[in-house]
Amino acid sequence: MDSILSTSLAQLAFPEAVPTITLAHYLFVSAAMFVMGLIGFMTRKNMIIMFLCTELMFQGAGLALIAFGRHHLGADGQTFVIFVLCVAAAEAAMALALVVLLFRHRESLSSQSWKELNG
Amino acid sequence: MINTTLLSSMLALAPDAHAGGAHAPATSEVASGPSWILLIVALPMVTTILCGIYAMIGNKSKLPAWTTVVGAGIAFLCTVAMYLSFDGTPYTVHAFDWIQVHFSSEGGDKSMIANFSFYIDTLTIYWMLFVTGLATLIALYASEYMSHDIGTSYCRFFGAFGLFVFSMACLVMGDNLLMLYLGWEGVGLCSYLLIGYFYKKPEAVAAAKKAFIVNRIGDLGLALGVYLTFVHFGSLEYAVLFNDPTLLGYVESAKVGDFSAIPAMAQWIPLLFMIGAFGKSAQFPLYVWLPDAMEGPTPVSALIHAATMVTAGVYLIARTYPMFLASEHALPIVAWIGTITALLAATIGMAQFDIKRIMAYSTVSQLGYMFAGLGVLTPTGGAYHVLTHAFFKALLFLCCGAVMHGFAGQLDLRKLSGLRQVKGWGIVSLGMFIGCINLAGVPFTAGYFSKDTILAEAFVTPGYAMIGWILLITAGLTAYYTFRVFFRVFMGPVEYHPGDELHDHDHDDHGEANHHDAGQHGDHHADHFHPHAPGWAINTVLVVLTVCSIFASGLYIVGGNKDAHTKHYADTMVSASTASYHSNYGSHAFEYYEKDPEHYPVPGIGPRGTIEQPLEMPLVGGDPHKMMYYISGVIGVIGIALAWFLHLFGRTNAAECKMDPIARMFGPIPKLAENKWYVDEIYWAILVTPLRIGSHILHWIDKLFVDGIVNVFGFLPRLLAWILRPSQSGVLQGYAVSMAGGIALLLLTVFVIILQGGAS
Amino acid sequence: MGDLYRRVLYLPRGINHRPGPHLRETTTRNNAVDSIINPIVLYLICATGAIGIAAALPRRNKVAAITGGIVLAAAVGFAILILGLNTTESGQPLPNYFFYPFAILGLGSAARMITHPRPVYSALYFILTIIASCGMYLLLSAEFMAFALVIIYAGAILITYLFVIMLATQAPSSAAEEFIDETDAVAREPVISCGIGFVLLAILTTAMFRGLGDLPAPPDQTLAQDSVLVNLPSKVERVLDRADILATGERLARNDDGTAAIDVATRTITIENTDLGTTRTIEADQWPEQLTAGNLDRLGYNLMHDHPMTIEIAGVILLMAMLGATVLARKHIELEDDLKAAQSRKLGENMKMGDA
Amino acid sequence: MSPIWTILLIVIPLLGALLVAFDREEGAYQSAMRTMLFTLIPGLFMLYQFDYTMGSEYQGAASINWISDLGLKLSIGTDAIALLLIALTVLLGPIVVAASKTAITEDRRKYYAWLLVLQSAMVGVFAARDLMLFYICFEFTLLPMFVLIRCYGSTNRVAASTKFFLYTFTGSMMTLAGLMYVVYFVAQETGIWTLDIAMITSIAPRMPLDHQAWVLFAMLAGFAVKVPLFPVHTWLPLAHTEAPTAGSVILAGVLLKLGTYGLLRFAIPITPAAFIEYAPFIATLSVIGIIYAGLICWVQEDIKKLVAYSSVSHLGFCVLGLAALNVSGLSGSVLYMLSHGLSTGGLFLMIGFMYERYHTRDMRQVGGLASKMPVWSFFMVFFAMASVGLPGLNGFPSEVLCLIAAFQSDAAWTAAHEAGAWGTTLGPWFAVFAGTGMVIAAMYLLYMVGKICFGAYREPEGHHAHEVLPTDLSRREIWTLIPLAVGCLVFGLRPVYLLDAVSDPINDTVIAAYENQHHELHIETNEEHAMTEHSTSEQHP
Repeated sequence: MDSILSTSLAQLAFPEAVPTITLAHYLFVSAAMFVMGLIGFMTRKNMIIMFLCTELMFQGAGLALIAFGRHHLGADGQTFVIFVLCVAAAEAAMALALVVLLFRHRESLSSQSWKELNG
Repeated sequence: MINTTLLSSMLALAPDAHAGGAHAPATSEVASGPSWILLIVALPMVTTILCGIYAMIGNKSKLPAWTTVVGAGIAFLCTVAMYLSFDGTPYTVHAFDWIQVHFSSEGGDKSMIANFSFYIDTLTIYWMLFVTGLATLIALYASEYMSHDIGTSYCRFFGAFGLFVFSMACLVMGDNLLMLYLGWEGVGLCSYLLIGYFYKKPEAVAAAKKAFIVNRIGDLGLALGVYLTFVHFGSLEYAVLFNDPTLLGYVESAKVGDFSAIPAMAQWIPLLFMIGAFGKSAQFPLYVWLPDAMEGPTPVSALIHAATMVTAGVYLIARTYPMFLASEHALPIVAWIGTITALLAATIGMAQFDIKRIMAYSTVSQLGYMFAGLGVLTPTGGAYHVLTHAFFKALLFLCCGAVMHGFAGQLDLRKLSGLRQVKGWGIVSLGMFIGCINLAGVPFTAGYFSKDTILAEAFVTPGYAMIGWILLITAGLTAYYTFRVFFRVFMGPVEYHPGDELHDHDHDDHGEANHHDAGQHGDHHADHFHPHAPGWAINTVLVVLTVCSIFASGLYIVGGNKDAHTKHYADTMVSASTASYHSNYGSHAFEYYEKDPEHYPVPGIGPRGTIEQPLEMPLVGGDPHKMMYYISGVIGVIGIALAWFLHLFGRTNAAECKMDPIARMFGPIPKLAENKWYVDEIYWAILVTPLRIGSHILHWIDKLFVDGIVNVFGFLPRLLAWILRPSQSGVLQGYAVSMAGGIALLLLTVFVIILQGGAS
Repeated sequence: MGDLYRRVLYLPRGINHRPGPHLRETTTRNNAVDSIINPIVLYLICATGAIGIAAALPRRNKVAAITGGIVLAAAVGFAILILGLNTTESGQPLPNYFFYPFAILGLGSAARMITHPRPVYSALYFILTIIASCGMYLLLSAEFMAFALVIIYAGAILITYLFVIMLATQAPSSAAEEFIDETDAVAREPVISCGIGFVLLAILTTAMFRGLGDLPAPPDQTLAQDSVLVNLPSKVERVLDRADILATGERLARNDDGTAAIDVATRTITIENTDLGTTRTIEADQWPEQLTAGNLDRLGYNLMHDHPMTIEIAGVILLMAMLGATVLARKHIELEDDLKAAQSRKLGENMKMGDA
Repeated sequence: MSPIWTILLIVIPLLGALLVAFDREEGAYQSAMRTMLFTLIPGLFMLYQFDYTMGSEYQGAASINWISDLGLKLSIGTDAIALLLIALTVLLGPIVVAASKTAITEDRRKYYAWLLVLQSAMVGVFAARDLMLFYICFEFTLLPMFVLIRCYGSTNRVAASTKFFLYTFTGSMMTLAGLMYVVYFVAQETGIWTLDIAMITSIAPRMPLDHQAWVLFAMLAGFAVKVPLFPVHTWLPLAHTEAPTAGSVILAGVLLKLGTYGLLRFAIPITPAAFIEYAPFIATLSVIGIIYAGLICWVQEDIKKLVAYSSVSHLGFCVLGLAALNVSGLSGSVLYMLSHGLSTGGLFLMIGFMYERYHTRDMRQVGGLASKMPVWSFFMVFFAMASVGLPGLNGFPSEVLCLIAAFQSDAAWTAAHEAGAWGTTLGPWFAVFAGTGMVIAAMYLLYMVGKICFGAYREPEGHHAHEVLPTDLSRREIWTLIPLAVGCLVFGLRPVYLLDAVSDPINDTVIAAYENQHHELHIETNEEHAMTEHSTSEQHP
């Protein structure tokens, strides 16, 4: 049972795999990245940076996918990261177009200036 | 013929249980009498309706007065016919069903019956005689007295007058306690309408309201008593009630003196009736309305507040006397309250200057005497005093009325003097004189005899000697203040000043009493002001009443019935009815016992005494009755002499007299007495203002709390909405934060549960 | 009451979606997790990290931002220390020198990206994060993805971001300089967001750590990789050619379903001679060195074999994005007059500034 | 008696309402008056036709199937009590229309239409023989009243109408809940869903005591608000002061009686054991109400609010009679419902006539009207005396019966006097305190009469004579008052007519209440408990 945890996820080929980095490490990092993206999205007022933080979240997710791919030695993880990339790109395009549009209206990038839809 | 019939009725009815009388069971049907008796009640109602119609068609003549006089007159004649044709056995006359509830409970068919029917027995006749008699006379008197207000007010007056006679008839002749209560409230209403006759005067309206409300408090006591009697004895009709074996059993055990057998509820009934009686007959706690009732026209004061209505309380106690006997504390309280009222009213009467107010307080005082009479176990004495008092007090009031009528509303005895010498006022002075000697209790007058019986009985019944002495003192005071009025107003130098038009009716049609000089204090003879001498109607009524007062004393001598052991007319009439009580303390108790041992209770045994108690309470060494003749006579004469010396001897003008320096010598007491011992103010402070403040507080509570809570419930939804509104702020990141927060919270709870679940 | 929660929340017994009452077992596995990092310490790290970021987020007084950064650095360092200590306990030396730098670089620059008041620097830090994660991809032997990420992500997407930032945050005049900084100087509700972030992080990490135990055991490392060769006959032939194993006229034998006739387990290959119709097998010892399925092979095979549909959808997404972007950007915005005036004035100044 | 009359009574006002609504504005009053008189005819005919010997059977009964499988059918029919209350409603109808001829000037059609709808709703309530029709009409009376107060009231009519509507509505919601539980229980017991009152009242008493208590309180919530019992009465003064004259007369005359009628028709038969158990509680509420409202009347300046609080105090007597739950109590309260309708209806008419002339209800501004308006003052004194409960007028017999009932329902009395007799355990003290209500009534009514009728003449400044109406009462106004005055006098002198008419249904209600109460307690004795438990469990499917 314990062997699963300790099997290392080092790279197969050169350089020589370092046995002790387990799946958990990568998951922690990806979770941390995801959460930082979330915090960034919630706290930063500049719209572009907000979208940038969503990109960071994508990044976190991608890392987790790759880690699991590596753990199961399947290539699915990586294909998904490709799709993540593709979606991120699409999202970036759309988002930035929108930001430009909004910027033209209000002369500022702050998300605070758009609050007509309130009760 | 009368005596024999009375005797047979006496035996048949006398509630001597020990005689094992063959009384019919509790639901005995009393014979039903001739239906023309209903005329006595119907006629006054007819006159009221006629007066209503006159008012509608706008009658401007004295017609309403004549209809009322005729109606009352016929009613009086019917009463006399009823009296003459009365054969001793009480009977009922049924008009129509009124309130009947039949509840078929498991315990057989029970029902509450209160019909419009009339119960005629000697007590009813005795009472109705002087009620209808006086009503006719006073209606005649009022026809002239109220002549200033010809028109709708005139009709309104006589309409209310007729309604009053109708209610009094219902009260006295009603065959059940609810009819009595109907009459009771009816007379209360009529006194409200008549006191408030001059409705433009705010004092009159206030006095009327006060009279009705104080009466209403008394009525509450009576009503609760009536309901309790029904609930306790199962019926309200006299015929059934006073032959109820349970009640007779109570009376018997009361006579022997053990009150433990009588349940508390039965003992409560007379106490409640007493409250009603005090309210209506203006006794100590509830007498405050009578003096204010003088705001009404004088005929009203004479009829209602002197002769008839105020005696309703005495009638109630007399009618339900067995119940009073059955209660341990009822009669002593009645006696003591009567005495206190007599003394209190006498003291206030001495210090008043308005002659009508003095007469009002003297009525309260004399009523105190009657209640004392009832209290000291002599219903006959009380009833006889009611009769005599009705005549001479009505006479006194009417004389005062005549004075007021003639002198444009002047009633202050400091502004009137020597009316005897004024032309046209001879009859009024004579009437006043006769009334005063009766009231003062000068020997051999009717008042003297009736007051004497009460005083004697007070000394005969053990434990009431103190009452006797107080009543004696009050007799003296009565004599003093009566003749104080007489000597100040009718004797002495002739001097008079017109009143300030107490009548609100304008005087322009009467040339002779002109206004402009009213304020002036004219010289000895205000030559341009001629007193308006009373007309023929007033004089005839005064003459008739004087004659009656004089011959009323005759009733003390004549009318006795040897076999029925009744000494005089009143005795026969009262003791033949439910109100009889053969005092086995009375001076005659022993005689009766010797003559007819199995018929009369063993003397000496009574509610408050034992065999050892000596029969005769020696008063100053002799039989109380005989001694009382002399003592009360002497007291009366002393009172008169004192009044003569202080108020007539050497008096030069109307205003001052010898009494004034002496009054100052007494210090504050006369001032206090003049202000009626501030009883009104005390009532107002203790009862009315706190109740009013209480009501304001209740209203405030009702508005704030009870209503407030409801409004709060109404407000809650809006409050909730107000709280939740800011959450929709429109800022994108706000929503992001709340979403993430929601997820975090959700995960946290799920995680804790799993953890907890896992750990447990 | 417990089961009511459970029923209401429709939660399976354990997070790992394994039906059946495994409650007892999870507790045992729980302490297995501790071997990597003690949960309390983990929470502590996350907490200090959260506080650090909260302080470091753009705010008025710079000093607080700096101290925030320091705290953050301390937290990351502390994490590394713990991870390192744990592993040293189990006897191996501090392993894999490459994972930690990448991790630290990645997280640090991600943190710095969030906390930096100026948007341009945030974007640049983000590029640094991308590079760090590519490093990690390499460690996870996803070489293609690493480079794809650098090229597409850092190269294309972030450049567009920078482009837009540059466009939007031009300071029309020096006076407006501060104004632009202003909008982004102060973070919005830092404390609440970081609190939420911390809670999420703590839960995600603990949940993941607890869940790890239930993962199916990874197949044998070597075998799993090469098994894909069976499906890539043309590649095998090319390698054999290059390794001069195939004589003339010989080619790789195909099974009847078209797959390569090799057996990875026993490392034997069957070759058939088309002219002579004879077949011969090559033993394990002759298995050429280069005949292994690299990352690219497996990725390509997987992409084409397992996810044909997804590729189509990805294509459609990208098309739509392109269409959307053009439509949005092209539409001429009827600005109110005064806005239009301000816009033209600003362009004018830029022109001047540019020229000067 | 054929059911056509009852149907006519409900349908004619509705048709009339339609007619009036689409008639021309001027003719509104005439057509409304014609419809009201038309409804009077079947009413009087039913009174004449009704066979009083079997007063407690439903006569003029009919039922229409609505949703048969749910057991919903609208069935109508009246017994003696309901008939008398219908007669009162039908009598008040024309009076109210006549009284509002000059009071309402603009958009009369809407006013009279809603008045007619209210009339038919009220008759519907009394004539309903099943819960559904009862509840529909009970709720439907709210709407017209709401409109009347809302559009034709005086100053702050909006607040008053909303509070009136919501207050009563929430109360009746709870009643609906209670009744539905009872229907459910009956369905459990007998397996058939029915809303027929007779069926329900025969089975409902089997409910155990605590269920009955809950149902009773639910019903109390709805009916107590309508009766205005003490704590929930605050809507009445507000509604009355703001309602137009006609609205006030109908509200006081009939709508308040819905509450007491509900208690009599539903609370006592359906939950007898609980009613007997909580009768002292209800009685205390009513006695507090009597004294509390009485004292508040005494300090009011606004006459209408004074009379409104006085009806709270008077209806306290009525509920006290119900709480005593013996024959005299119930007959007293039925008599009270009828007499209160007449006397307080009269009082509100008087206030309305005065308001039309002086446009103020403040006692301080107007007074001494006897000199200017003698006929008005005569009627005012007459109706004041009727509501004070002067013997000879209609207030007295009902008050006597209610107070005697309170005395009679004393355990000591029942034990001493009637072996099997029953009574809730009120004591003599309830009657004594309620009795003080008579004194307080005298105080505040005479205070009002003294201020308004007698004393020096006062009028609000800027008062000018009414263009149309004479200073004293016009012929039309007198004709609206005469039937009420005659009614007061006749019921005062001859209450026997009413008492005999209602004696049958009341005896049946009282006996049924105690039979069921004993029956229910009988079950409770433990050795049978097992047996009944066993038997009831079989019945459940």
